[in-house]
Amino acid sequence: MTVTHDEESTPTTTTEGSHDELAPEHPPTSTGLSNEKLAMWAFLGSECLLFGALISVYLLFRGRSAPGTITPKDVYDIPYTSVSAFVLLMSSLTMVLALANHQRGDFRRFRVWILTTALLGAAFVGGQMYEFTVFYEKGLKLSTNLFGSSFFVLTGFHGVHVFLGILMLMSLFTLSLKGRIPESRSEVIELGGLYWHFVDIVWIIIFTLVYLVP
Amino acid sequence: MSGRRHRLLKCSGVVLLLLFLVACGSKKTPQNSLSPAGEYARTIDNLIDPVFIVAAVVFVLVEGLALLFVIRYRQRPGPEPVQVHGNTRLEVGWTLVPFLILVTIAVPTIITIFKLADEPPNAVNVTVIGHQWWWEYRYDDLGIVSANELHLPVGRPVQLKLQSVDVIHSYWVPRLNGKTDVVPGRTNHSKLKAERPGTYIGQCTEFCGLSHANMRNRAVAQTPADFDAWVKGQQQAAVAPAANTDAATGMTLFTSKGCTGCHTVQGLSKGAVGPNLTHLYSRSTFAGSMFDLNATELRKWLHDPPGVKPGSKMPNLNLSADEIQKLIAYLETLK
Amino acid sequence: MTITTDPPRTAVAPEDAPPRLLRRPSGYAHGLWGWLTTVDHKKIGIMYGVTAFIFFILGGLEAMLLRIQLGSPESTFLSADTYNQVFTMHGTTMIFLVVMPLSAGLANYLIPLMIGARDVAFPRLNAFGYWVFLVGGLFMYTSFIFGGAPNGGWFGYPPNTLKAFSPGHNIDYWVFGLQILGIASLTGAINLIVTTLNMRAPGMSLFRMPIFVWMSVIAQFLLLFAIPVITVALFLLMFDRQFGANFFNAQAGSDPLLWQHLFWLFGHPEVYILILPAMGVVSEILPVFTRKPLFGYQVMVFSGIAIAFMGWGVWAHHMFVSGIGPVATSAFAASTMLIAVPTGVKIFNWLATMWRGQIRTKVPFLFAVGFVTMFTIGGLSGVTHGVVPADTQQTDTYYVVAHFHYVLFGGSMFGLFAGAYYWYPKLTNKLLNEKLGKLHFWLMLIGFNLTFGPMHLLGLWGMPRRVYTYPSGRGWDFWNLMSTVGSFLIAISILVFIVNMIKTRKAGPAGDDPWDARTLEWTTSSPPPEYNFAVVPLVTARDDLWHRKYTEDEHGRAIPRVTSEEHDADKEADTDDDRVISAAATEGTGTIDATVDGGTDSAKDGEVDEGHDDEDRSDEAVHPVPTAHDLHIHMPSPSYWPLFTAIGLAVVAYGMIYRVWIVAILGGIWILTGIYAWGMEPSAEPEAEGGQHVPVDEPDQPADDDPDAPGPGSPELEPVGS
Amino acid sequence: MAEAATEKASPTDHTAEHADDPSAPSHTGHPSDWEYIKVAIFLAIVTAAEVALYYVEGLGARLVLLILCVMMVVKFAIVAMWFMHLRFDSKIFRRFFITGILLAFGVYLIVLTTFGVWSRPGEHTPVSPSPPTTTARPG
Ligand code: HEA
Ligand code: HEA
Ligand code: HEC
Ligand code: CUA
Ligand SMILES: [Cu+2]
Repeated sequence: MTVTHDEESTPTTTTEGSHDELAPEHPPTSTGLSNEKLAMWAFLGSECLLFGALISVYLLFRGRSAPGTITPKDVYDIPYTSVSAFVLLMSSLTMVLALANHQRGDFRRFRVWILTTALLGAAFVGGQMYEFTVFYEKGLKLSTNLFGSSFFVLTGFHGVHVFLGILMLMSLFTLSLKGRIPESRSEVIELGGLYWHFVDIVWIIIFTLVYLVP
Repeated sequence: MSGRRHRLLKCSGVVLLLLFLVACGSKKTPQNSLSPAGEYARTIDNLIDPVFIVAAVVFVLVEGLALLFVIRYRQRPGPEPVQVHGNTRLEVGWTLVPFLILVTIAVPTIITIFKLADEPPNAVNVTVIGHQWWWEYRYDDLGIVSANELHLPVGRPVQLKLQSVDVIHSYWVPRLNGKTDVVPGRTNHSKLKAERPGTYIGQCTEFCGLSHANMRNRAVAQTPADFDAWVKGQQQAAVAPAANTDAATGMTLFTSKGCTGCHTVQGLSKGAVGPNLTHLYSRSTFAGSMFDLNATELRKWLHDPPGVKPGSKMPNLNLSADEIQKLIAYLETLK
Repeated sequence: MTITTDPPRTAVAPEDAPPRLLRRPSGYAHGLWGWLTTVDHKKIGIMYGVTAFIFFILGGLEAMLLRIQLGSPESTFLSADTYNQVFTMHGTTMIFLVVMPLSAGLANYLIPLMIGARDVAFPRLNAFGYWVFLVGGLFMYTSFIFGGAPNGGWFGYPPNTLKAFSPGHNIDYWVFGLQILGIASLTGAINLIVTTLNMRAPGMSLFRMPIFVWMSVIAQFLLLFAIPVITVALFLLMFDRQFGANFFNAQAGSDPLLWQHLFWLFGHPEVYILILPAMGVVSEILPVFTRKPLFGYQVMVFSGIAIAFMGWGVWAHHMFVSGIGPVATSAFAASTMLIAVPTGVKIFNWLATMWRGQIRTKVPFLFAVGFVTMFTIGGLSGVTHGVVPADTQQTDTYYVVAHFHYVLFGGSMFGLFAGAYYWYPKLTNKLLNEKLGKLHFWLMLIGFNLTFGPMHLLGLWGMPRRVYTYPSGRGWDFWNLMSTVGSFLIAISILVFIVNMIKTRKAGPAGDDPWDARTLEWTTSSPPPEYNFAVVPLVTARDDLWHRKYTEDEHGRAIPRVTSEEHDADKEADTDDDRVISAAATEGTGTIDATVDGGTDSAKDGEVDEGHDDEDRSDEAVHPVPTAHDLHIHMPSPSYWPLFTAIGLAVVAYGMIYRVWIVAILGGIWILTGIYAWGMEPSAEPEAEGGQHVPVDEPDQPADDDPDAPGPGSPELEPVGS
Repeated sequence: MAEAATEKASPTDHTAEHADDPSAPSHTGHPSDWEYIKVAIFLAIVTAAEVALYYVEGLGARLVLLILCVMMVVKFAIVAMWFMHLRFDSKIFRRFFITGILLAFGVYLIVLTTFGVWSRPGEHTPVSPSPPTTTARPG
């Protein structure tokens, strides 16, 4: 619950202005925060419990697979995954650069960066698909053992999130091409960015806990 | 104030009486968890009663006040009420008091939890295996395999290893101890102890499919002597019936009809899908203690098991009345 | 929220407007389409309520089947399989399709009215939430037609619910149905949270919000964090059933307890999700009918928050006998008992609210007191559950069934019925008949206790739950019969309620404030206009309406503010329209500056308050109610897309269940189409297209300098948002 | 009684919840691109270190685990605070997110503990139900 402190509250003197002046920086809401951004953060908070559960399931099943079946050691290719992890990490940088450029009205750079972000994301998903097929050929299926089930479901869920993120970035890109996201609406970009960074954060955890932990 | 205390006492008295009623009459209520017949159940019972009394007091207090206020302060001539917005002292009070009450409940609770958790010395070890929808018992160190009716010597604890071959069940003999789930993939533990000889009934309490309601069990407490006798009996192999009797034909049918594929009759077959029948007639009930063990019930059973016990994993083998007759004759020899 | 008098903004330039697949209903559509496309939180709230009540009848009829079967030993009224389907659907229906949506409906209808808003933060997302709920519910019930309803119990423990033991599609319907309902709850939660935080009228600080708003929004926070947990659990089960994964397969080395942890990690917060709104309702009603403020408002708020937090630390009390070990059980026993403390505080504060009141024993009050008394019983049995050794005897017996019916029916349902009687006049401008109401109450109270009281005994006497039959000679026969009789009394009482609603259609107008109530929803007309308030209220106190009507004398007794006849005039609701409207207009223009600045604070200083106080205190008396158009209030336009998109979910689910992947994929495309079209259509059509005005701060509204900017409903947000 | 005063007090009380101070709007005070890049470089280095650690022999499993987790948390925090602007943005956002994280961490930690995954990390041997499919043992 968000009960906070008086000193933060708006001085009663500010903004005797008309709406145009105060849009969109401080939406005229009780908190001065935009509904969309609040909603996005609420959603991300909720997502924490989603991925938390999936990761815990994976950890719970570590080493519980029926003896003699495939283990992580048999299939993981750390250098390969490290590269894709790095790619996703950098996509966060390009994303934030895209936003920064949009906020200062440099739409050309914005498009360059957001396209790069989408491409990096696509590279990551592609890499993951390749990884899946390799694992599959090595005999690891969803039904093989606990490792197979928990690994594919966890990373698959994350992959789907990245994929949705890419759709999102692409539509932002096209909208911007049509000149439909002026500087004043850069919050839309920010929201997309928040989601994208969150997906990246999740991968930071997965990469460590799922791939690297001995 | 004193008036209220008076009423309070009276009511809690009433509630105690009710408790007594609840506890009494294990004749009429053979599965009554409040009429313990063994150490562990008694331990639990001794914990429940005071808790119920505390609950009763709170109950009387709250309901009493509610009634009192609704009646006492019904709309009446006179000015609007004083606008009371709260009273910190009171509120702190009725935060702390319940807290303290609960602490006094929690402490004995936790002590009892651990008391009931530790393993009893020189116990009879039994592995209880849950099946849809019957119980299998294995006295591993006695080499006995039985079903549905657990035999135990009076005064001696029985340590139960609980396992399941299919879904989650829950093993319960209310008058001897609380229940424990029987979870596939894990081994849970429980224990029983009976004070007096007798048959104590229970049933599976975790929803386990179609015949969950028909998955019952009994604990037969015997004097040590009787128990030893029972053990001796169970350890014998089955004696083949004399030639060219109905029983003998029944025995051949027992093989030809494939009963052997699922049932163990020691010395004859090693089936493991169904209950071990070697000493079927040493039991008083069958099919998850659903039916009394006698020719008529068996006839109905063999005619169409899933018909009389929904979903039963024993298929209908389309036996003719005559075959059934013979089979029963054979089964009756399995003492 | 404000009135704006400036000319309509420029329309979406046609060329870059996306193609319209359907012509958008214009204005405040009426009739069937009006309902199908509405984004009005009040209409949506009503739809929630009606739908949930119908499901209540269904769930209740299922319950009657259960009771008839159990009325006598060895009964053959229902087959084992039917019985299992019926009790599973009964539980699932009552929890997910009755109490949750009833609470959601009340919250939808009331929160904006109570915080002085004109709509929720995301009107279309709101509509979407309702349609998804409806689709999910209907989807689950179609299983009865397509070969068998879910039969694994309302918490569907695997392995029993795995394909190996439940080969049919029954469980699949349950899995996908709950998954769909989860989406509805999540969108609803986000929407209501944002609404409560962001859409409050000037002066409506958090600690002036009515308790109902508090409790509802706390419940929404619980949903926000609990839904993803069951989502995961259901996904794992789906992967096991559909794609042969091993999450709950003991043979593969898994542990079935995983499901129990995940389910109850959701399940226990869930039960507080079910009770907190009802607690809020009771906290609203008791003060009105005792004519005293709620005793210890702050404490009520914080105890609500405390319950919500503790609710996350007790889930394993549903697993006391599943073998999690003495240490864990002890810890959870302690946390479980602790929860009684904040709940107790609420009970005692309610009692203290009644203390020395001038109690009007009207029907809403009766049901509220019914809540307090019955819930206490359920709570106490809950505490006895917390005593682990005792619970090893009680769990999975009828004692548990008694416990949760006392909290769910005696608690949630009594509370919600109280709310129904209390707010009915606000929804319909008609008062429900008191005599029939009292009959309903007493029948239900007696029937309820006769039905569920004996279950305590039955449980302690060893009767397990979820048994389709029981042998006689266990001492259970008599009390089971009594319980069955009781359930019929309940059914009759519900019939009385239905009759009451039918009879009431001819009743005269109730007026805007029939109970002489305390909160903002009673300041507007009954039923409220689509825009809720002609003038966004300027809140100066908790229980603002009460303080407009009453003040306290030196002894702290309430005394009317306005002269008595003026007061009556208000209640009879007849004042000169023009005067009020013009007043409203001026007021409105006045309020703009006050409200649109980032914080709502500037409006909150003494003299604005005075000025406001004497001015149109009677704006609730405006009849006939002017339309939004008359007052130049922009409201969001109706939309087909929420309904359209929601239907897609069912398509996907059917495709998945019957493994017709193409259908599933088409469903996915269907959904994406809906979301895209939804995103491309502005939340509010500019007037030019016959649409409506949008309040300047209506969240979905494109910023002034860029009419084309996608709203929050734009494709890049929706996949996330829902 | 105490509350009687506060309840009808002048509107400027009880405005506590207006957490966000619009005078510090979310878009101002953001780092420059260069700072972002520096952050990214740091993140890259940490990642590299993580991977390197994976190949290091000799350290105890627990120690490696510890270091890895620390680095993970650091990366997590940095992305959240800089790229997601939590550092500069409203408290409310932070609260939403942190509530989610702590709640998830707390409850799932307890779940894993009740399963005893810490006892023998890695090689947990599931109890195989001694299914009586193995023929019943005769005496
Ligand atoms: C509205 C929903 C609701 C609510 C509010 C509660 C409230 C509580 N529940 Fe209940 N519960 C359910 C719904 C609910 N429950 C359901 C549906 C199930 C069964 C699920 C299934 O198996 O199908 C269940 C099952 C359930 C169990 C598992 C039983 C079992 O399966 O073995 C337990 C165990 O501890 C429990 C405990 C509690 C406790 C301690 C509270 C506490 O919150 C109650 C607190 C309230 C009071 C205690 C009364 C008022 C307090 C005072 C007057 C102060 C003084 C009191 C004292 C000093 C004791 N509940
Ligand atoms: C809010 C939740 C809620 C509510 C209100 C109810 C209401 C009722 N429940 Fe409910 N019940 C549950 C939640 C609820 N239940 C849950 C969660 C379970 C566990 C399921 C499981 O184990 O998985 C359960 C299980 C359960 C069982 C145990 C089944 C078993 O374990 O084998 C029983 C048995 O008696 C029962 C009975 C009843 C009865 C008689 C009512 C009555 O109060 C119902 C009264 C209502 C009506 C009767 C309305 C119908 C109206 C009419 C009939 C009027 C006529 C109208 C027309 C004909 C148009 N319920
Ligand atoms: C496909 C396996 C199968 C076959 C073949 C089979 N049974 Fe069974 N039998 C079972 C199972 C499983 C049960 C337990 C059913 C229950 O209690 O729900 C059972 C139970 C019984 C019981 C009750 C035992 C007890 O103590 O509960 C008897 C008696 C019995 N079977 C006799 C027979 C006879 C005689 C035949 C052959 C004509 C036979 N069975 C063939 C599987 C089988
Ligand atoms: Cu076995 Cu229920
Ligand atoms: Cu619970």
